[in-house]
Amino acid sequence: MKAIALLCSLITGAVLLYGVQDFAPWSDPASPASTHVSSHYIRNSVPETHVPNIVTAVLGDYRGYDTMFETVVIFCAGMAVICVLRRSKS
Amino acid sequence: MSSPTNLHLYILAAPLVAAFVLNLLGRLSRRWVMPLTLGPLVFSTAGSLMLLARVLKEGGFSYTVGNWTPPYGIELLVDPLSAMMLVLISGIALTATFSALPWVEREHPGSEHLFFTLYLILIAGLMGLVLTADAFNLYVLLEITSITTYGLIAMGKGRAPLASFNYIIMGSIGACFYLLGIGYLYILTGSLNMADMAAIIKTLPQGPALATAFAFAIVGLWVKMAFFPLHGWLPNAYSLAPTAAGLLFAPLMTKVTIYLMIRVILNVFTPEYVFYSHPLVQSGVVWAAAIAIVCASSLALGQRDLRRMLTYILIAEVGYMVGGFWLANSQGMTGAILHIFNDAVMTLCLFLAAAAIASRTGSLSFDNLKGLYRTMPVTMAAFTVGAFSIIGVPPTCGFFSKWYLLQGAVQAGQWGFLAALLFSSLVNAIMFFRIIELAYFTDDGEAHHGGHHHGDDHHAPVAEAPLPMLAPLVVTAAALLVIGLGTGPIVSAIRLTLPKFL
Amino acid sequence: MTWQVDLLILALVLICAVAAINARDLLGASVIFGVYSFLMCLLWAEMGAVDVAFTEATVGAGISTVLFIAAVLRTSRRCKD
Amino acid sequence: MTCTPSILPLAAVLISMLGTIPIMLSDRRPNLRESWTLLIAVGKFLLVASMLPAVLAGGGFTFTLFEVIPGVPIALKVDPLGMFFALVASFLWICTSAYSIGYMRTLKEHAQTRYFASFALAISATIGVAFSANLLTMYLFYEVLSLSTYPLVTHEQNAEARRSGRKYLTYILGTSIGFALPAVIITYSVAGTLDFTAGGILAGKASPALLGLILCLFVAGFAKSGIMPFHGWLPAAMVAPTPVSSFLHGVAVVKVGVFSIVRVILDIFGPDLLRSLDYGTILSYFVCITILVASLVALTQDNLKRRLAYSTIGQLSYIVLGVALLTPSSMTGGVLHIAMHAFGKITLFLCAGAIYVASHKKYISQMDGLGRQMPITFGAFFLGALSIIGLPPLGGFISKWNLVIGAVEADQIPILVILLCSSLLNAAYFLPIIYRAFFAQPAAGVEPTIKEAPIFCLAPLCITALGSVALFFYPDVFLRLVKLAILN
Amino acid sequence: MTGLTAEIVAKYNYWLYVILMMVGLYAMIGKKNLVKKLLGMNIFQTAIILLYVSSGVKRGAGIPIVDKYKALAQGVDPTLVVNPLPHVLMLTAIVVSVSVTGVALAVLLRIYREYGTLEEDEILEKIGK
Amino acid sequence: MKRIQEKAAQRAFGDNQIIRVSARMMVPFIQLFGLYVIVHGHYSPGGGFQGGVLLGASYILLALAFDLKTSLKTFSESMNSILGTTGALIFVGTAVLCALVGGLFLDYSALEPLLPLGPIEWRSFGIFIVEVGVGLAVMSIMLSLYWDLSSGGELDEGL
Repeated sequence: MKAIALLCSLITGAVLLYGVQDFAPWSDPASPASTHVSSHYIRNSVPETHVPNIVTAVLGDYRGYDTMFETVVIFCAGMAVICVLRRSKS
Repeated sequence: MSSPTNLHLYILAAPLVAAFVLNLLGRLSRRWVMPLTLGPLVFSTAGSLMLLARVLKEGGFSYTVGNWTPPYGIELLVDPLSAMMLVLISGIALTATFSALPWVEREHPGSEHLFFTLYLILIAGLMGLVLTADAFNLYVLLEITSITTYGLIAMGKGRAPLASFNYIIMGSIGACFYLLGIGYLYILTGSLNMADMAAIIKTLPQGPALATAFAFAIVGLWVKMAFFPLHGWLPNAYSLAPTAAGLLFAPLMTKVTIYLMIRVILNVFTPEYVFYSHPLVQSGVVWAAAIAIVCASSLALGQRDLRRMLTYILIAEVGYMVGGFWLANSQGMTGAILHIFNDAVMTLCLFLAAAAIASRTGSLSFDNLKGLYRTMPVTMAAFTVGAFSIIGVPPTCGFFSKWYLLQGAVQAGQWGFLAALLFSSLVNAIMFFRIIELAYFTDDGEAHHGGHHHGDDHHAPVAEAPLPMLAPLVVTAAALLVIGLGTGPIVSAIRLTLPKFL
Repeated sequence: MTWQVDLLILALVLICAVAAINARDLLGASVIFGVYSFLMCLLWAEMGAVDVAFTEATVGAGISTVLFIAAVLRTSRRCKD
Repeated sequence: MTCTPSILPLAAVLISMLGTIPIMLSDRRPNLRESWTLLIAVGKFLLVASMLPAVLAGGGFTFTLFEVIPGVPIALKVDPLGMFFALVASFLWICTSAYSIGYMRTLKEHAQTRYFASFALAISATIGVAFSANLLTMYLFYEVLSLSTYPLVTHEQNAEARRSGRKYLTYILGTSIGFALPAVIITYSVAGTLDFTAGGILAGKASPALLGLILCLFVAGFAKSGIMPFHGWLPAAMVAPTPVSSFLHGVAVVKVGVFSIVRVILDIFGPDLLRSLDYGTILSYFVCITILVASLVALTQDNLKRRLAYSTIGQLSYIVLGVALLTPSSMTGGVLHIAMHAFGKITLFLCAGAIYVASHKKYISQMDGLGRQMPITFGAFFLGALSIIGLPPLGGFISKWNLVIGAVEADQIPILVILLCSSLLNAAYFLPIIYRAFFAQPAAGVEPTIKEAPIFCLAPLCITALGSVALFFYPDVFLRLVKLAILN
Repeated sequence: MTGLTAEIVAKYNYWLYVILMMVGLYAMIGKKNLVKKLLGMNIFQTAIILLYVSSGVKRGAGIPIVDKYKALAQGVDPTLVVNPLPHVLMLTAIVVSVSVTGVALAVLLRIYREYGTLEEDEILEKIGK
Repeated sequence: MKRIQEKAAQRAFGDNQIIRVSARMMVPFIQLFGLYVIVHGHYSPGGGFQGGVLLGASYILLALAFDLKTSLKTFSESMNSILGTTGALIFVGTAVLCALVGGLFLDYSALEPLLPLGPIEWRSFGIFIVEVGVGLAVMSIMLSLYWDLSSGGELDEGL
């Protein structure tokens, strides 16, 4: 088992590193991740939502649908724990 | 493109809101459980049928949540395929719920409302998965369905918690892999919207990062759908889960994940990249699917318990769909998508039948199935229809999807996959006829040993499953035939969403 | 922040991760995991992800660790590997 | 041929399928149930016969249900070939139904409702195969037939019946899924359609090698035709009650297999294509092996039903042989043999059943002198045997005569020799039975109390035996149908 | 060699994340103790968070909280603020991770209640007999 | 070393006057900070989620310092569950409400007809409402997670 686990993680790591070589260097302001959508958020979130904390603006509004389901995830977890652990009252 | 409507989100929100309300009111009285479970599902089913009619008439549309233009906001895509999936999910959930209600009452007295809270959220999560056109949103919804599933499975008895734990570990690995894949894509493209990503990917050179992203996203989904070598968690999890929960998981979970794989391939990575620039990978996956089908079918053959056998068949069917889709031609893809629908309905039929049998015999091991035809004729008849569908006997719907898959295999020249499909049909025939033989042609017990001539006047008392379990079963069995004969319109709707160049 | 501190945190993160999964005592492992989360949170704060750092501090180092400890105390601290 | 859309073919197919419902519902009332069975049988025959004049006049009927796959609807079409087969099958069903009633009641069989319902379903599927307008529809009914006959084979519910049922399914389902389905799919991929078209749809669409592969898959896939090496199910299926053996394994099931092959040869490949590739000759030599081997094996069987089964295997190959030779006479002979053999063989099986009902004897070696106690039964047996051997004045002569002429036309003298040898072998395995029954001394201990079987059993077998005779003198209708089918 | 070193230095965050990921994955698959598996899972998830957060870093940029009035008046220069999108995503991911952990721990308690141990091999032994 | 352990065992775990007093003193401040984090999420790091966790943590601290029963007295289980559900319902309800009043799902500016604030201010306000919902849900669920895990679902003594 240990050998398999080691092998799995080594392969996964190798593949991931293989992919990394394509990336823009770390902390490059011109990398695609930092330019395409995100600069739109940085430029427009304050004018469009009047929220200075850009993260909150994106979290609550631009990607509010995600956040809604995030709340549902938490709720699910709570319910699941109750379901799993509490014995029925009968 | 028709003008957007909010209907699809009402369809999704109905079970979600009902889940919360049920959690509030259910603790007060058990009376609330049934209306609050069935009500929203009826609403969703009706709504999704309306939506499908509308989409087929006016074409699909894209919906921007929060009125933010994509790729800045989250986009939802309502096209014929997703509308059909909505119909499938809500319809199956509704049908399964009729049978689930008495089961939950029996297995989890006192915590029905908790069970159905999770159950409804799971349904909402599945619907959300079908609609979303945002790669990260997909991850969140995937986790919703997973967490509810973990919880529901762990509610089972005996070894169920252990099965659930294994599923948590495997499921997390799957979800994390998917998230890694999306992370790589995000770093490459800077976007999370599927269509936007696809547009940017087209302009990118095909480097290692893209390949890694693709590999991780797809492998992650494979883990979630239990594609053969990664299937270890599924048989225990689904066969030990509470019966009511199994009724929902088995038909829907793997199928929705396959739908997601199709979405990710068609809408994010594009078939040009996935299939045509890497023919070796493409045929490799088809071969892997063929091996998966053969292995899973063989494993199923070794089971001595009806529900466990069905779970292995489920894994084999995953191989059908993955392989069929990766055949990368119009017929194969049509077959794979058609099989999503057909397999969901036939799995539901078989699991409903298994549940009905279990409600009378208590156990589903083969020894208990002897002579069941005498006591449960309707159940066994429906079971037989479902079995024929899995085997692929015309005119049940299973035949027609297999037809398309086989045809895709012929066109692609994938003889191994063709052979695997035929092999699996034969193995299914052996398995199911073993059961049919037990149920119809073996007398239970010693009374009629030698099996001869107890005349027409002798009848064991008929002891059918209660009506709430029987009615959905009969409806599903009938649906198998109706869907089979209605394959034509379904296929033409599926063809609307396939890429044009196929 | 200077790169020396950066490197120190990185090294500590790695050490904590390895220590957490190798500790023989599960309670110890949980606590080390808390430390690990806290170091991660430092790392993120340094990268400008203040919200993530805040969340990690409350959740990773706080709630997650408490939940782990609660579960370990309810079950057993023993661990064979 | 002009086809008019009509619901008649659908009605002819569905009447017995829907008939299963009243049969099942009248589970507790045998009289009502059996009246239903007879009523449906007669109704079905009348429906089929009502379409006969139009078909003889060169017309036809079609009915399209659903388009399930682009260009391939589930559709029915009545053409001379289908009409020919449907007429034979639906007429013989009436006889068998009546016979079944007598047989089942006398032996007090269990699960009779299941039996009659499966029977009705099977005949439905048989007519469906006859009236199919395309390969998909035919495959559909073919499979329905396989599954609906399974309960009949396993009817006895004992270990042997279950084993035979398993064998039956393995052969039938295994070949149809493993060979016929891929063949259908490859055909569709190659030709883009599956409609039965006179002259075939495959001409010029694929390489000779692929065509050969498709032909092999089809011949192997329709294992109901009993061509060796896929014949093993037929002797095994003889554990079924005798009406089942007689009708299904003398007429419906096996003839469906042969009919499917004939259909494929005539309407999918087309005689011209096969002639140009010379695959017909290869196929005819291949089935010759079955003819000879089956006849030889039949000689060694002591169980009467098993001997009949092997005889059936041999006779079925005559039909395929005739069609595979591809000359007009041989094809006429082959197709006619469907009817001639059906009448002859059903008589033989019904006699075997009547003997079992009356005396509980299964083995030929036990039948010494039995003919004197059951003269009618054995008289009918004699007629049936003569028909199968191919002697005048019985129907079998006409078809065999045509076959022989066809072999000469095709310049295949070896096949001519084989045909003659085989006829001698047929005589060799049938005539001793007759001899034993009438002329051998009864063994000691045979109860002299054995009487003829009940009238319900006896009447049908007389009718079919006389039918064999009548077919010799009045083969007009069938001949015209066959001519129409082949000339198309 | 220098090329590799340069590559490592230029992307050392990514290297670290891969190593952490490997540690986590190894623990998830290879460890027999169920709590260890969960710890591995958490480490795996933090590794992913590290990947995302790293992707959002910009040289010389500030935190994603801006002066509202200044922003309204003059706008914001995107190069001066780190990329907020990965942060948002990772907030969600953290929530998901803690939820999964919670459920997993609950299941763990059930398993302990049933078998009295948290070692996988011992549990399998108990099931076997 | 051994003696210290024995002494520790004699004193029940966590049964310490200093801890109790300081915990009780800290709880209000933590709660205040939690509320601040929720409300001030627009202007500083934090928001519903982090604030909710802090609020939950304050009760967890209480439960750790005393025992579970004591903390359940101050904040009952059903109350907690209702709060959590309400929190989630606030979010989903707001989303559905936006659609019901004629806008798109989660489009806060569509709520304009309810209260004339201006579409952009409504967006800001909508985020706030939603954050409160998140905060409530997270607080209650975190608390419930802790309760259940530390008592094995019995909700009795706890750790």
